[in-house]
Amino acid sequence: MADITAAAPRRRARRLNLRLWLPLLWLGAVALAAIFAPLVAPQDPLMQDLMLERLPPAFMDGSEPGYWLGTDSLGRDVLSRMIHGARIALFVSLVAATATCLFGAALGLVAGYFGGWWDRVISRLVDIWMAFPPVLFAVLLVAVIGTGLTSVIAAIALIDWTRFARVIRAETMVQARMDYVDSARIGGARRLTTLISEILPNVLPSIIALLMLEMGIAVIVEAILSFVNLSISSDDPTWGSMIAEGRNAIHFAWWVLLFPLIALFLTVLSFSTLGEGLKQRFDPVLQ
Amino acid sequence: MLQGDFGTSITLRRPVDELVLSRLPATLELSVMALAIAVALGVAIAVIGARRRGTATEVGLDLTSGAVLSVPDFLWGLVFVLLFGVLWPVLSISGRIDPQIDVDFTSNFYTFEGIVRGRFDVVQSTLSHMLMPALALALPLAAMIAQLLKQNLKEVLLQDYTTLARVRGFSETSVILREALRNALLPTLTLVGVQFTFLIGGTVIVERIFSYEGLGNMAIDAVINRDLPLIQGIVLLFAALFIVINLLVDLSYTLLNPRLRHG
Amino acid sequence: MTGSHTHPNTLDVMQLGIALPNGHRLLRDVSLSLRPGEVRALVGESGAGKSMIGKAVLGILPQNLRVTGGEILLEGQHLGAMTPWTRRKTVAQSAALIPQDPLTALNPARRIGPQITDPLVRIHGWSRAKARDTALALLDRVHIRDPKRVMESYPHELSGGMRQRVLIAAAFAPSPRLIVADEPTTALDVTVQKQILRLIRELQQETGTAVLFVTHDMGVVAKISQKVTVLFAGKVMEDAPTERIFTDPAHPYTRALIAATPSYADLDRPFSPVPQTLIAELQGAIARDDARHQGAAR
Amino acid sequence: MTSSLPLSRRGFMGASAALTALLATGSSVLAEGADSLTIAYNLPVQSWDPTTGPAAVNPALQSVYLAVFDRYIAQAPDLSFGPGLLTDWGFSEDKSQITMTVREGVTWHNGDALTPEDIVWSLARAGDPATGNPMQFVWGKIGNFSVDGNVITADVKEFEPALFKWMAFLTAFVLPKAYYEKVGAEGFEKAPIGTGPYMVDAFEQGAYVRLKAYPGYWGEKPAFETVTIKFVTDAASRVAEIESGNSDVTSNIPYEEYDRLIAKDGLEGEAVPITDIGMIFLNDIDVMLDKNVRLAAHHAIDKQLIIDRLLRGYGVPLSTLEVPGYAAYDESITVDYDPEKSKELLAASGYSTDTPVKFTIQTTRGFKPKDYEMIQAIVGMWRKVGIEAEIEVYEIAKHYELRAADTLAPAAFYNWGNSIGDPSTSTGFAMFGPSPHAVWDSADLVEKIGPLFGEPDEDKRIAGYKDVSRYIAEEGYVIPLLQYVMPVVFRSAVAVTPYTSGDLLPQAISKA
Repeated sequence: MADITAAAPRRRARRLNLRLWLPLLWLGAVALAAIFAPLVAPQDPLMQDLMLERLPPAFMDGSEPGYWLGTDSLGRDVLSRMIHGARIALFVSLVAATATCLFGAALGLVAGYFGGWWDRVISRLVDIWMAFPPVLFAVLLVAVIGTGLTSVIAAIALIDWTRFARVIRAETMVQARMDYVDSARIGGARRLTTLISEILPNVLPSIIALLMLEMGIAVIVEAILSFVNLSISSDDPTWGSMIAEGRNAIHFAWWVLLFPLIALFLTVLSFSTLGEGLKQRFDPVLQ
Repeated sequence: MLQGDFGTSITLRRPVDELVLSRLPATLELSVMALAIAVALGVAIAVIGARRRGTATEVGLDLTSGAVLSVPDFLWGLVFVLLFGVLWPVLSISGRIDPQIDVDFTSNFYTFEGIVRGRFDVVQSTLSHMLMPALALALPLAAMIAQLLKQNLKEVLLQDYTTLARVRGFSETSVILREALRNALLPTLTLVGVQFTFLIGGTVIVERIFSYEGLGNMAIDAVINRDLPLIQGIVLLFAALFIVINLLVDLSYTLLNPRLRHG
Repeated sequence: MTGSHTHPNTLDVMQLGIALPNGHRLLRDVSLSLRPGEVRALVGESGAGKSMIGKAVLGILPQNLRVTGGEILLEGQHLGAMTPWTRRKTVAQSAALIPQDPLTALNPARRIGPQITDPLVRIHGWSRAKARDTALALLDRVHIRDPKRVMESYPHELSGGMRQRVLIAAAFAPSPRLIVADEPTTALDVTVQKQILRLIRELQQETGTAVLFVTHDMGVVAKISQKVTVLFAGKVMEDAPTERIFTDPAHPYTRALIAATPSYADLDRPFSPVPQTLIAELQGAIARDDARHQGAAR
Repeated sequence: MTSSLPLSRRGFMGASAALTALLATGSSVLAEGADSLTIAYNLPVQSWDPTTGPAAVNPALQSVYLAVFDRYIAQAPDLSFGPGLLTDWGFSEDKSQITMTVREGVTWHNGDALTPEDIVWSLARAGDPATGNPMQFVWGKIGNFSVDGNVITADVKEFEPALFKWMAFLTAFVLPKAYYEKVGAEGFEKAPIGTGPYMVDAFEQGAYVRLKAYPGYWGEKPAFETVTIKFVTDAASRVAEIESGNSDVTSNIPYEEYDRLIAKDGLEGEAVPITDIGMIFLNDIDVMLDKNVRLAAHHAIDKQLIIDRLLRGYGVPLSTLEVPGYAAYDESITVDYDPEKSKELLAASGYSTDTPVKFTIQTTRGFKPKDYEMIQAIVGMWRKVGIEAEIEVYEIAKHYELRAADTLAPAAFYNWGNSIGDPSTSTGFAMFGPSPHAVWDSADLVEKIGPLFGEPDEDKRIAGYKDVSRYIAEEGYVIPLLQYVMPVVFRSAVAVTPYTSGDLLPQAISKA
């Protein structure tokens, strides 16, 4: 019977690779664009030239060289703005997701490992807090601390930590019962070091998987907020604000709306596929 | 504020509690319709995915729901306005009901009260106005339900009682619908509960695009106009709403799960 | 074996072969048949492919397995030649399954009653009343106290033994001509096992239903079956009436199998597991046979 | 959801197909009702009291108020004045008193008759600081009214030459005394009544207001029996409304869309310059105190390019707050586009493109066509000369609030409506420190403009305003940009009379 199990995973592994490499490829490109934005962007994203407004993309006639994806109603190059937009999208997703992860995972670990009073308080907090959607919280947060990236990041972190806490708490509980933890504890290790050295490495894979999903959500929330111009000051290009501006020019400059839309879609899709892929690989249940 | 006096809105010059409660029914109706669409769509896709498991259809459905998941609800709103509003103008684009219709209802629940009073012109108008925003809200949730429910279905379909049902002559589809679905729905229910509150959060933006006068739309105006008393009222109402929804989900979980119900 | 008498055999399995997608063969040209009302035991160590035969007959083979050859006749009808729809209906009309693990064979979210009556009404076209009465009578026949309450309750409210009784009642309800019992007692504790075995034998004799009894326990074979088919690694080693198997086993594997079974009657009789040498020898024979078979097939 | 789910797949598919069919039939028939009209309007009515609160001074809402209420004096499409609820009015010889004759036979929407008491009560209420009328400083200039039959006389506490022009402008509405005192402010908000051509039939806050023609209207009966004004704040949705036939009339949409829509058959358009001026208020705080920065900012803006490129050519560039056709317009005052001069001025104050001067500019978004894009273009032009401006978006109501509290950013985009064409209500109010509408409060302007308010000699007054305009241009106290053209799109079955005041009056829309 042994050889039955060997055959199946090899086939599945190849398919999984595809679902892993494509997103990594796209996210890599976005990351490079974000990091080297000033070098990579063909034009200055803010420079306006009303003489060159609403140029079609290169593959259509009437286009100008150097403006690959055309220009918007103020003559700004769409491609350069998307590249700089990537910078903000990645910045928000990295910072927000990491903050959420640290905050949530820490609480999750503590609740899972120490249990008792800690667990009850944190779980109760998770239940209540779980219910508040980040978009709405961000909109209301803006009323309090004003527009700007801080409110976007704060909103995501203050809401979505529950997702991490819940998963990590469950995983920690499972790990904590494993005998290797007891043996470490018997060996006189203090509780905290046991937590860090023993449990964390095992819980790390699913933290990373969740981190990916969280980044996708952060990008979406930022796009929504800048669409309703509650995100950063509305002159620096973000995908959301480009989509909002493009919307009014949909009938005669559709590319202003379409290309950032595709960039946003592919980025979020990559994050979620990567997250799902990793989750499946590390999730004990689906093994 | 503690004695229930929420003050008056600066911009709209009317008591906040009256304003907020008058707008709540619109958002609730929209969210309930979106939830209904999401569940119907999600379950249908999951059942088809399970029925055709292992075939290209299943892979196709997986890819589409993955793609649908990564498009935020407000972008769906934009797409629908173009599709059904302009190119093929069949649905109403803005507002909640056709102003021509005389609606002197006691509550603001136009659709529900319309059904109760048999006023089908009202119901038809509100549904026609709500369909696009509701669909925009429902698609991401439907994709989530489809993915999770199909996963649960496939696991349940390995159980002995489904095999027994096949021996007894039931077709694969009726095995899925009659035996597997209810067992797979339970774990999916908790996801729906949490996501439903996220869906209501989504109304903030979708109502804005469709100029649908619900709570979300008013929240954005309140925020942009720094109308603090109104914002306060909205936050409290949303918070109360989410706690109630969580309660309902927990309640329905015990109700639907025979093991818990019968102790 | 396949005489064409006026009333044909309940079940005829001829040179049945089953393999994995990568070609590894699980069943090799298995043939057996059941006369109406006959109880045949299918015995072998776990992994010999014995429950595969039952599943093949009932059409519930796991999706990734392939039938590589052979025929299955249910009351003279070729199942292979039928469309999946007609095959399912035919099997449902004339056969039934008693599953191994009662804990997972009942739908936890539905009451017991409908799980018995639904198939009778929806597939066999019975009236609701007739289905309900039959179910109640059968529950009573399988010694379940207060059948009405059991009909209303959920599976988690019953013990393992009671659930197996419910499943037996459900199997006999549509008065099938053939019942496949797939190790029905293995998941139960010893005391309950004997009661269940006696119950199946009584119901079998009363209804004259043919039973294909899959087990790895020679003790069970002795108590319940009239004929035995001994299986090793998907190949039939020996096929004979039960008394002869115990008194004069022809095949060395059968002898080893009997020796490896603790006998309830004579508890102090020493028993020794099947010797490894014998297993290796048999596997060698099968491998040679496969090679020749593959050579011939190409 | 859990008991046996009998819904077979076929049943489910059938149900959803029927549902969509049911919905589909509904909408196309809506807007064609014979004598009903649907207008997609860009701003929701926030309050039904046209005399108090921020909404009262919002030019865009005047059209809705003019449908339901009447002003003391009416204004024709070409800005000329005519009898409203007053049939005759005038100053006494020595300008110490005013007399007003009240129109007879006018009834409120609830049937009560209009009485001189209503006029007196409305004027007194408007003059009383407690009611919060933003124009209280005008109405406070007249007092102790006396009624004789239908003639009202009142004392002039302080001479206001444009008083009667004011009676045809913001907050100059007459409210029903008896009814208002009976139902109170909140009652009036819920069920407002006026003497105008239309009654409020149904009002859904933030969504729509449905107006019904008032049978007992004193003036000419309007063409449409019911008019529905839908509040659609989103410009793209307004375009979709008219294009899909859900609405018959809409306005304030992007000019590109205006060109595209009127090219379609079945849709017509009007684009007439109106008394709406796009301008940038400068606030006398931090960097704006430096004259070089102000003038540099003004010279750096290529107004004609903005009009051609952003507004498809629909617009008139301006150098002062007066518009061609206004009494005090002087075409000789010009502030031309000269980026080099801007750089020199900035250099004089130590700024350059590398070390730019920094300040925030506030603007609305989607309230006026391309308002936000214009500011983005201007910020772009400023960046080229060495000015780094950060854009902050706010709603128009927020602008009023900040302006009243004098907490606007150093620069704030605004469109100034001045439908009575008098310099006092444009340059005067916009630049006179004490006025709640002004942002720049420097003393020199107060001395120059103050006396003009009370100047009895009309020619001297107009000449005075022309000098002030020149002085403001030289000091760069404000950056006028352009005169708007209001695009109105409507179905061919309808005819719209455009008002230079920028009002879109339901009663001014007839069948083609």
